Amino acid sequence: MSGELYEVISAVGETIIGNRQMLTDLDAAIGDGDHGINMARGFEAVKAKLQTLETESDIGKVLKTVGMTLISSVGGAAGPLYGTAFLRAAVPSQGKTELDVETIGLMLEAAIAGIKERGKATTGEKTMLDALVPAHEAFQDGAKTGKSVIECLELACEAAQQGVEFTKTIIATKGRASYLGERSRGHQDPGATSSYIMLKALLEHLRRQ
Amino acid sequence: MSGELYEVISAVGETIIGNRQMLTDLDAAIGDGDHGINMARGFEAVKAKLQTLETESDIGKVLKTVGMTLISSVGGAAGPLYGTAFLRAAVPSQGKTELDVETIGLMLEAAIAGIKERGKATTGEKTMLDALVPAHEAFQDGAKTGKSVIECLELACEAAQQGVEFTKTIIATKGRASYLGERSRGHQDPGATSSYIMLKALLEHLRRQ
Amino acid sequence: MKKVINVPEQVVEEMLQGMVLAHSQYVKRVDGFEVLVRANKPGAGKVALVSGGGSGHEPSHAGFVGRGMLDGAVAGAVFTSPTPDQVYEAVKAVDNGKGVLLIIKNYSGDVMNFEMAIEMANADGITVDKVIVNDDVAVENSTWTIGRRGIAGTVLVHKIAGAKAEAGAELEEVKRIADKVIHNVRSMGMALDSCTVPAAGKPSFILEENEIEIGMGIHGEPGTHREVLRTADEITDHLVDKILADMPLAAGQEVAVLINGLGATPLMELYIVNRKVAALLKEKGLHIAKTYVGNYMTSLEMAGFSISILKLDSELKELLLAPADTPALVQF
Amino acid sequence: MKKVINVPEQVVEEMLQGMVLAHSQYVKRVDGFEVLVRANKPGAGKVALVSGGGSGHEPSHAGFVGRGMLDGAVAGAVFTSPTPDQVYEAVKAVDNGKGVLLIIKNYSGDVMNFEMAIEMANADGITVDKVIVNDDVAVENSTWTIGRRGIAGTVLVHKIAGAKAEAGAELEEVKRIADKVIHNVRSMGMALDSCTVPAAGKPSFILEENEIEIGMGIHGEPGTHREVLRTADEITDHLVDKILADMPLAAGQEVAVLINGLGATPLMELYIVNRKVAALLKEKGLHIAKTYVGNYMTSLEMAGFSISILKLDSELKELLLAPADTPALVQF
Ligand SMILES: Nc1ncnc2c1ncn2[C@@H]1O[C@H](COP(=O)(O)OP(=O)(O)O)[C@@H](O)[C@H]1O
Ligand SMILES: Nc1ncnc2c1ncn2[C@@H]1O[C@H](COP(=O)(O)OP(=O)(O)O)[C@@H](O)[C@H]1O
Ligand SMILES: [Mg+2]
Ligand SMILES: [Mg+2]
Ligand SMILES: [Mg+2]
Ligand SMILES: [Mg+2]
Repeated sequence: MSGELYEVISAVGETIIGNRQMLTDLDAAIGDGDHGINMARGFEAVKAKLQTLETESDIGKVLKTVGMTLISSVGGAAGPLYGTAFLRAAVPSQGKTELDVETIGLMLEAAIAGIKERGKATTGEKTMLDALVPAHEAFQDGAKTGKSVIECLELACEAAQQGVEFTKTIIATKGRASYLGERSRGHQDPGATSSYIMLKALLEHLRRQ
Repeated sequence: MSGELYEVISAVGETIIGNRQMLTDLDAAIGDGDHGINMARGFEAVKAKLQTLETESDIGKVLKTVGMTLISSVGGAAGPLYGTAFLRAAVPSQGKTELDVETIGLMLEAAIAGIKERGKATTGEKTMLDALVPAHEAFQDGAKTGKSVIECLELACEAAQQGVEFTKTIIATKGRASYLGERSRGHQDPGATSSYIMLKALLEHLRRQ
Repeated sequence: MKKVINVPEQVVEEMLQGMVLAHSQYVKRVDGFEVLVRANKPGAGKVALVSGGGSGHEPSHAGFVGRGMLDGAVAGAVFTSPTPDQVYEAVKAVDNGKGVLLIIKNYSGDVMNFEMAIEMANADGITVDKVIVNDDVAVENSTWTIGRRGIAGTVLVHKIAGAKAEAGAELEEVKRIADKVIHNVRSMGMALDSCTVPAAGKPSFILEENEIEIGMGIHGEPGTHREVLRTADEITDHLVDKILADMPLAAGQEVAVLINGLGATPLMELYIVNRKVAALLKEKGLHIAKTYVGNYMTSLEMAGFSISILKLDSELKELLLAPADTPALVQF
Repeated sequence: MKKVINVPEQVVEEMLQGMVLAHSQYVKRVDGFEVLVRANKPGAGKVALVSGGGSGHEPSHAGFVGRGMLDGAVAGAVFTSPTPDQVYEAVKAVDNGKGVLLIIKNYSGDVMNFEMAIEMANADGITVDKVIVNDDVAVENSTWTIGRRGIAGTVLVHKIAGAKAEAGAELEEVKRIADKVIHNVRSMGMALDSCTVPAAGKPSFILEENEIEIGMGIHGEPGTHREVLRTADEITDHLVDKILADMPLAAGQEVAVLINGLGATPLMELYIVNRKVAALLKEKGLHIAKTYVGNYMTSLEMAGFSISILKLDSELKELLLAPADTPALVQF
C-alpha cells in the first residue's frame, strides 16, 4: 500500500482508538455504552489487516478492505453502517491513487447513500448522518468554489462539528438511544461524534503532510 | 398465668427483642448474622403464645410452653439449644409457683445439661455455655452461703458477663462461627451474650419488684 | 469492576469454550466463529432456527440450542450484535435444505447485521427468512422510535417456533408461528442496579440507593423513567398493568408467564413477583397454562427482572408444552 | 437494601406461594407449614427423601423436589435452619412406609433441628435416617471445627440418592449411596461480594473494591481468608488445587463437575471458570462424565461461585445420569 494511504487510514484509526473512552461514554449516556469499544475493535482489526496491503495504492481496494473488515469486526449498528459506508466509498475511488477534491466528494456522497440505505434513516434523527450530511454539503460548496482538499475538509469538519452540536438539540429516533426519547435531548450522538472525529483526523493528517 | 410470672417472661423477651440488632451484629462479625433476628422472632412468638396462658401459675408449665415455642420458631442453632434449655428448666420447676433460690438453681442446672446434650458442647468452645456455666456456679456459691434470689442472680450475672468477656479471648469451635477459627478471636460470642442479657433481664425485673 | 474473568477481550471466546465443554452432548463450535450449533445436526427435513445477539444475555442464546428449540446461536461481543459473517456461518452450518429462520431481537444493529447475513446466504442459494421480536411494551411504538425492543419474550419464540420446526413444518409455517408468538407476547422489565460491560470497566449507569429504573432494556440502556423503590407487589402491579394495557385480554383467556431474572436477582425475589403476577392474572379471570421463572435472558449481573405474558391459543399452547432438550431448558 | 420484596418478614412465605404457583405440576404445599412436597406422591414402595435448610439458597431445596430427586423440602427463615416441627411435618407428609432419609448440610443448627425432628418422627413409629453433607474443603477438618460445612455438593447427593430411591432401593441402600456421594464429593467457593439478608437489611460483610473472599460459606459467613481479585484462571486453579489436595485422584478417574453460581454471578463467568476447570482436570488425566453449570445452591444475591468435584464409579455415574424431573433440574 502506498505510504500515504496507509498513513491516512492509520491516522483515522488511531484517532478512533484514542477516543474509545469518550465515544463509549457518550453512548453510555443515551445508548448502551459500547460505541467506542466497537469502533476501536474495528479499527484494531483494520490495523492488523492493513499490514497485508502494504503495496496497494488503489484507494478503492484499500477502502473495500477497510469496509469488509469493519463489517466483520465492529458489530452493533455502527458496524454495518460504517462498513457499508467504506464499501460504497470504495466504488468512486476504485483505481484512484490520489485523494483529490472530486474523489473525496464522490466518496462522501456514496458513503452517505450507503448509510441511509442500510440504516433506513435520514438527517434529524440524531445519527451519524447529522454530521456526515452537512459535512458533505459543506465540502461540495467548497469544491464548487475551487477550494483545495484541505480547505474543503476544513469546511466539512466545521459543518460536521455543528452537526454534532445539533444532535444535542434533538431526540434520537434511530438506534438504541432512540428508546430514550426526550431523555436523549441534551446529549450528543456518539455516531455523529465518531464521524466528525474521523473527518477531523483525515484533515489533520493531510495538514501535517 | 400469674401476673408476676407473665411479667418475668415478658421482661426477658422484651430485652431480647430490644437487643435484636446488637445480637445480630455480633453474629455478623463471626457467624452468619442472624442470632438477634432468630431470637427476636422466637420471643415474638412467645409473646403471642403467653396470651393463651394468662391464668397459669405453674412455672414448669409456662417454661415448657416457652421452650416448645422457641423450638418451633427460632430455628438455627439457638432454637434447639434455648428451646431444650427451657424445656429442661421446666422439669424442676414443675408445680412451682415461686422463683426461689433452690428452684432457680435447679432450673439453671437442668438447662445447662440440656444444652450440653443437645449441642454436644462444653465450656471453652465459645458458646452460650461460657456464660451459663459460670453463672450457674456463681449462683450456687451464693445459694450455699444463704444469699437471696437477687443476690444470687447478681453473682450469676457478674459471672455471665465475665464469661462473655472470656469468649472474646478464645476461638469458636461450635456453630457457624467456628469456621472462622483464629479469626473469631477478639469477638464476643452472640449466644453467650444473649444468655447473659436474659439473666440480666431476670435480675433487673426482680429488682424492680 | 469485579468479575471472574481473565481479560475483557477474551470473555466471549472463553465463555463459548466453557459452554461447549460443559454441554458437549448438546452443542459444538463452528470452528473459527462465535457460533454454536447442535452437537448432532438433525437430518434433512427440518427447518433450521438461528438466533443470536450480543453476549451477556446467557443462557440466551446458545443455551437454547438443542432439540425442540434452536439449531444455532451466534454470539456477538458483549451487548453488541454479532457481525454478518458470523451469522452467515451459522446459517451455512445449520442449513440442511429446508431453509433457515433467523430470530432477531429488534435493535437496529441486530437487524442490520442479520439482514446483511441474509443477503450473503441468499447469494449462496440458501433460503433464509427472518422474524423480528419486539415484545417490550416499555417503549411506546410512536413516531420517535423504530419500534419496540426485543427482550425476554424472545425465548418463547425460540421455544414455540422450535417445536414447530422440530415437528417438520415448512419454513413458511415456522415463520408464521414465530410471528404469531411475537404478535401475542408482551414484556416489561425493571432494574434495581446496573451491570458492567467487561470492556467498559464501569457500570453502564448508576442508580441511587433506593432508586429503580422502570422499562430497562437488556443492554443497560436506560428505561422509561426512574422512581423510588417500591414493594414487589407495587412494581409487579405496574408492569402487569402496562403489559395488559397494551394487550387487553378477556376473562377466560389462557396465557403463559415468564418471570425472567436479569442476572443478579435471587430466585426468591422472582418467585415473590410470580406470586403477585399469578394473583393479578387470576383476578382478571385469566388462566395460566405454563409459568417459567428463572434467568432466561439476562443482562450480565444486572439486578432486576422482566415479566412476559404470552396469549395462548391451542396451537401455541401445544407447541409451548412440547418437549425441548437444550442446556438451559429441558422439558418433556 | 434494594430488593424486590414486600416485607422482610414475609419473604419465605411469599416465595413458597410463588413457587407452588409456578410449579404446581411438580410441588404442593403442606398446609400451614414451610414445606413443599411432590404434587403427586409416589406410591408405597419408595423411600422418601427430605432436604431443607435456611431459605435464600434457591433453587435449593424445593427446586429439587420431583421425580428422581427429593420428595419434600423444608424452608427455614433466610439462612436459618428450619425448626424441628417443620421437618417433622415434611417427614410425615412424604413417608409412605418405606422410611425417610433426611439430607442435612453440616451446620450445628441444621443438624440439631433435623435430629429433633427424627426424634419426633421416631416417636410416631416412622423410620427416619439421615446423612450429613460436608463437602466444603475450605474448612479444615481439624480439632477446632465440628467438621466441614455442607455446600453445593448437596445437590449431587439429592440427585444420586434420589435416583436410587426412585429405583426402589431400601432406606439402608439409599443411605449407603448418599453417604458414598458425600464421601466422594468436594467443593470450595469464593465470593466477590456479599449478600443482604432481608431481615438484617445490610450486607452480611463488606469487601473492598478489588478484594475477594476465599472459602466462603453459603450463609454469608466469612471464608478462610481475603485476597486481592485475581484472574478467573488463577482463582479456579487455587480452588481446584484445594479440592484435589483433599481428594487426590488418579489419572483415568471419571468425575462429575458442578460450577455453582452463588446468585449474582453471570453464567458467562461460570462458563469461563468451567473452561479452566475442564483444562485442569484434563491435564491431570481425569475424565469429566457430566458437568453442571448454573445456580444450584445460591446465597441470595451473593456474587461468586463454588466448584464441586465428584469422584465417580459406575454406580454413581449411572445414578447421576438417571432421569430427573424437578422445577430446577430436568434430565432425561
Ligand atoms: N439506523 C441508523 N442510521 C444511521 N445511524 C445510525 C442508525 N442507528 C444507529 N446509528 C448510529 O450508530 C450509533 C451507535 O453505534 P453503536 O453504539 O456502535 O451501535 P449500537 O447502537 O448497536 O450499540 C448511533 O450513535 C448513531 O449515530
Ligand atoms: N453446639 C453448640 N452448643 C452450645 N451453643 C452453641 C452451639 N452451637 C452454637 N451455639 C451458640 O449459638 C449461637 C449462634 O446462634 P444462632 O446465630 O441463632 O444460630 P446459627 O449458628 O445456626 O446461625 C452461638 O453464638 C453459640 O453461642
Ligand atoms: Mg451502542
Ligand atoms: Mg447465626
Ligand atoms: Mg450495542
Ligand atoms: Mg443461622
